[in-house]
Amino acid sequence: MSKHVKDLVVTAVEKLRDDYAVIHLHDPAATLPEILPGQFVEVRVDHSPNTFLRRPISINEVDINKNEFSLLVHAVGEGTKAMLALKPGDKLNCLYPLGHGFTIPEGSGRQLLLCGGGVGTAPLLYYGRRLKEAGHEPTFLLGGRSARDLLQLDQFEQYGRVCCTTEDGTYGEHGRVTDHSVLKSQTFDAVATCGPMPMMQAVARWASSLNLPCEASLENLMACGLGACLCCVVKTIDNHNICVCQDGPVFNTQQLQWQK
Amino acid sequence: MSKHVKDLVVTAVEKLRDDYAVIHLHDPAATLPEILPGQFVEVRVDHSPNTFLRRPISINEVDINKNEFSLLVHAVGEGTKAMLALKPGDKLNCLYPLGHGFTIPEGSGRQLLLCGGGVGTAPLLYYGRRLKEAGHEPTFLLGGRSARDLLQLDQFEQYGRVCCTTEDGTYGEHGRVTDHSVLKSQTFDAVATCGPMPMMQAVARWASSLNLPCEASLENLMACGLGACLCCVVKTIDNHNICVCQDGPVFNTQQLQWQK
Amino acid sequence: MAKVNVNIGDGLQLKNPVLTASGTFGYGLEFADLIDLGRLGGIIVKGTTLNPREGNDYPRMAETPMGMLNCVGLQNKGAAYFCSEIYPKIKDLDTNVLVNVSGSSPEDYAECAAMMAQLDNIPAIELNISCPNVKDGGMAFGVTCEGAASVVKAVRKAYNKTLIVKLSPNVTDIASIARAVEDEGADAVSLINTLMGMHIDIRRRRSVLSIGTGGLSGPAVRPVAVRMVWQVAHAVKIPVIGLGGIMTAEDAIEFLMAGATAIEVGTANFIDPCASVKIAEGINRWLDEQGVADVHDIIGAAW
Amino acid sequence: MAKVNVNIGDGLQLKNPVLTASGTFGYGLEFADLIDLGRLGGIIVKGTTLNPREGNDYPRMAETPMGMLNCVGLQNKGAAYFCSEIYPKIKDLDTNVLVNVSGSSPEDYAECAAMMAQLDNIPAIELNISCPNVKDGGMAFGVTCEGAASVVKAVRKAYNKTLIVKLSPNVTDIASIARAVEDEGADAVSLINTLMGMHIDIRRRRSVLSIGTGGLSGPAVRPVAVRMVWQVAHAVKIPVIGLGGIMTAEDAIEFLMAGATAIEVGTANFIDPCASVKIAEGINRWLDEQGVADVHDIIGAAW
Repeated sequence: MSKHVKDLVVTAVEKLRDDYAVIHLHDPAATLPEILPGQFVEVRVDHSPNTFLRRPISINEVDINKNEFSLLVHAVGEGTKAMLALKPGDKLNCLYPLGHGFTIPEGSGRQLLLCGGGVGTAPLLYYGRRLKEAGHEPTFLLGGRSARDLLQLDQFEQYGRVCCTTEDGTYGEHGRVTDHSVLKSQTFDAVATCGPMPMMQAVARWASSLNLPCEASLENLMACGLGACLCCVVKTIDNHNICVCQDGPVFNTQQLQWQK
Repeated sequence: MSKHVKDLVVTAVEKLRDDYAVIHLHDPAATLPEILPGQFVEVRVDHSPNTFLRRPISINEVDINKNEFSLLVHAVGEGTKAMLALKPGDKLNCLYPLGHGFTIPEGSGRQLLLCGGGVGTAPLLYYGRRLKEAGHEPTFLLGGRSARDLLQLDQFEQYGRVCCTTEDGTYGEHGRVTDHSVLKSQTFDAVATCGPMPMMQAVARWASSLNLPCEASLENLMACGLGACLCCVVKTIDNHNICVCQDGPVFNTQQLQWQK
Repeated sequence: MAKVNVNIGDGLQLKNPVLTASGTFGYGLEFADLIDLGRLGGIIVKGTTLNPREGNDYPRMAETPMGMLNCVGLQNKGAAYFCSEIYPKIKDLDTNVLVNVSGSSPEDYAECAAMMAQLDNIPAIELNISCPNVKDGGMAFGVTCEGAASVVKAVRKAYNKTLIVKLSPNVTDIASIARAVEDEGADAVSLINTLMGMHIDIRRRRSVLSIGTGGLSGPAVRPVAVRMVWQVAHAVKIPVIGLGGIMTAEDAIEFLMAGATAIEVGTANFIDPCASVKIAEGINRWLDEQGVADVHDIIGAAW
Repeated sequence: MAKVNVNIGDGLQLKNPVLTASGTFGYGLEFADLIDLGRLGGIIVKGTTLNPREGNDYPRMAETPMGMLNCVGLQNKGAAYFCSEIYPKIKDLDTNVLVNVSGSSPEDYAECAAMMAQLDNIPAIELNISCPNVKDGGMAFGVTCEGAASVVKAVRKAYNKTLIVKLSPNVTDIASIARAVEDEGADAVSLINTLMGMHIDIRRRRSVLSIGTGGLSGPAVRPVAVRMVWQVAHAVKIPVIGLGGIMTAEDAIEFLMAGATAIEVGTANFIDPCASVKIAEGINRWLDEQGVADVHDIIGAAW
């Protein structure tokens, strides 16, 4: 799976909210390489004087027919704000696909729980579709502070059951993802999670308590995305530092110290 | 004449050539202060990562009725290129009006020769209009490498006779401004010049040989535009360093060492 | 409204921690059209020497990535001119007016400082032992403990008001130099002066600046400045005044949290002449938003 | 086509003056998908120590204006692992492979260097006496002439191929340190390593980096790097390798004109993984456009 760095063409910027958008990127010149769910892109943001480094953004969906993929971007800093100001036809320099993805189990009919929060739901959409296409049955458990934080629900519903929690009770069950009744009412073969660290840790603890394999996708600060700068490290249970960009971003949570 | 710093609104960007444009700036909130011909603006260019300092740009024209002034901008670096990409409705942070202007003689009927080259012709347009309105008779002597370098000729023609030279002979007389026949065929009471340093020096030498007062507008590298940083200095004949931004940009050339 | 006044030694009360840096704000009057000088903690007027100096030849500046180089070289009309011509115009400003003093020998510095001591409305001077742009402009003093101590010792005898010493970052161990000037009786240190740099115009195959090298300032140097303020604030007991690439209130707060009691706004004045006042207001607003009652509560908060 | 090959000492021939800086390019293999490594003068693989090191805790980086801070802290699997596991994979690359060697005592450095001397296809090492991110990582050696000389002396006895010494910019007088390592037999010096800096997260009221301070790199530091290359190139006779914020061919040419014989591309590799090759091509193109027949004709051209 070779890496590429090139200017992709923005074909659409779908605003989901004032501060969230899905940016569709097309390669007009060559067929996109194989992209696995959970992999990410390092985006170079020009015209933003305070944005020096690339921004790692996980891949939200891939459309082979259109030869494009999309990124779900939350405008929090100057770099991501500049990305939300992109217009169709603009170019965006991308380094992709990076890292290792989520596991798609052998066989079929596996029940997988995909837990996401915030912009961390992004890779779960593509992962869910790939799971469904492989004959598995993903359940999406998506959490937010409020109803407006739950994004792309109609798209998730195409691929499996969608359960939601909100901290203010404005949508789905009241509470956090680990409070949701589906955790008791349904049994799962494996768990995947992406979102805020406390959420992922809670999900991993719950999975561990049931001896379920659990994969988490981490979002450490990083520079190169290629395993060269060694900035994005996470500690393994045997006390080694490994790179989120290259050894992850998806890890079996049993591998990591932070689960404890 | 107090100074202001504020976001002005771009009302039009008239492209004169690929790399030249007249940018019209309007103050929607307050009446523009009095602006003298030869004064300049320090423009802050956002969204240009390599443009840290403001860019000094001389004022091309003032339209009191529209409460706007205009800048003739030559896109040579990233800052000026970013300015040419402005669209009507965009804001541009400006510090203005700065420096001292050209002299408008007492009385009326004076014959003034205004010699310009390149983007240095910019302040001569507004100066020419003000001279004409004061009852004087400006003659414009404009030089360029080629016909395409001569800008705004139709506007200059409204205010006085326009004489041109080109180095390749494609428009006006062949040669440099100081070769033009008008210097012999007509007599002048005073001279003003703005443009490349060798041109201004040649004009000043010619004026000096006829004992004509000559004013030149300088374009030194500067930071603050307010006389604080002391970066834009020029040497006087008595060997002092004075600021182009505050003591100029218009100087009587007899004051300066570079004339020699 | 949070309390934002701070003291530098016994003799200098600032209504807020924001000063303007020497050489970036003229004599303050250049900015009077644009901002209310009374909203600043103080202004530090441009480097003054005993005798007039013409400074270096043009070009004196170059733009660099998020910064600028300058080699002005202490152009000023001398201490006597300052006292007779400038001081009367600025002595009644509604803010503290400090003078930055440079020299080429300890005696020089002391004589110039003694003249400033006579001016009632100048509560403090900032001793520039770190100008990188003139051969005899103090950086030779500022890069060794002995040199720095010798200047402070001479000036301390001649000057009994608040004495701030501006330190050079072009050194291996800025903390030990800070301790050396503290030991000689300095009331405060300010840092950083500019980092020595160079920019070559490859088309002309020569340095852009007339004297080759210049001093680098602006946001580019801010991480170095924050680190040095942190190191010096841990090393001395006297107040530290932080500067180096402060453009916003958030940047200023970073220096306060590193251990600075006050800050100076320098190059930002060239980008936005209102920067200093906006920073003073922004500090206030930030403290209020965070529920911090007194700016002292965040000084050194990151230790 | 201009001649662009340069030699560093007798033992290192570069097909062009572009090297990749240690710690920014992994072992080169990480970039092999994206660029043709054969178009580089050489690659300097990441800092290697005698024994394995885990480096510092996360977070290890912070973005700053036109730059970044890092405090990786020499994470590597040790010299033996490098020799047995990495070297076989990179020894036949169509470019020079150099190893950056770090240590915590002269003996340490020498032992690690001796292991590298056994590797036929490693023509040179770069001695890192300037890592600001580990207490025992060499910066203590790199900031005094005596310390720097002691390491070079020990290594010179154990290593007879091309020895490059990477200098710290966090010093008062980098030229004298360069002379000290030249006197002990270094074949070349490379500079600058990172400037020590800090960035405070004001919301969390603490330094962003796990160990407080880190090393600043990127365009922000380029003016300081050019100035130091200029100073060192005037002070020593051995070749100088310049680095610090080189993003484009024009930046690289600035260092060559300041007196560098070759350059290293560092942080730029993070922004554009193709930067090093683009810079090598860009130097060639610029020389051709300017009618310069040999890159040596512009080395020191701004003196």
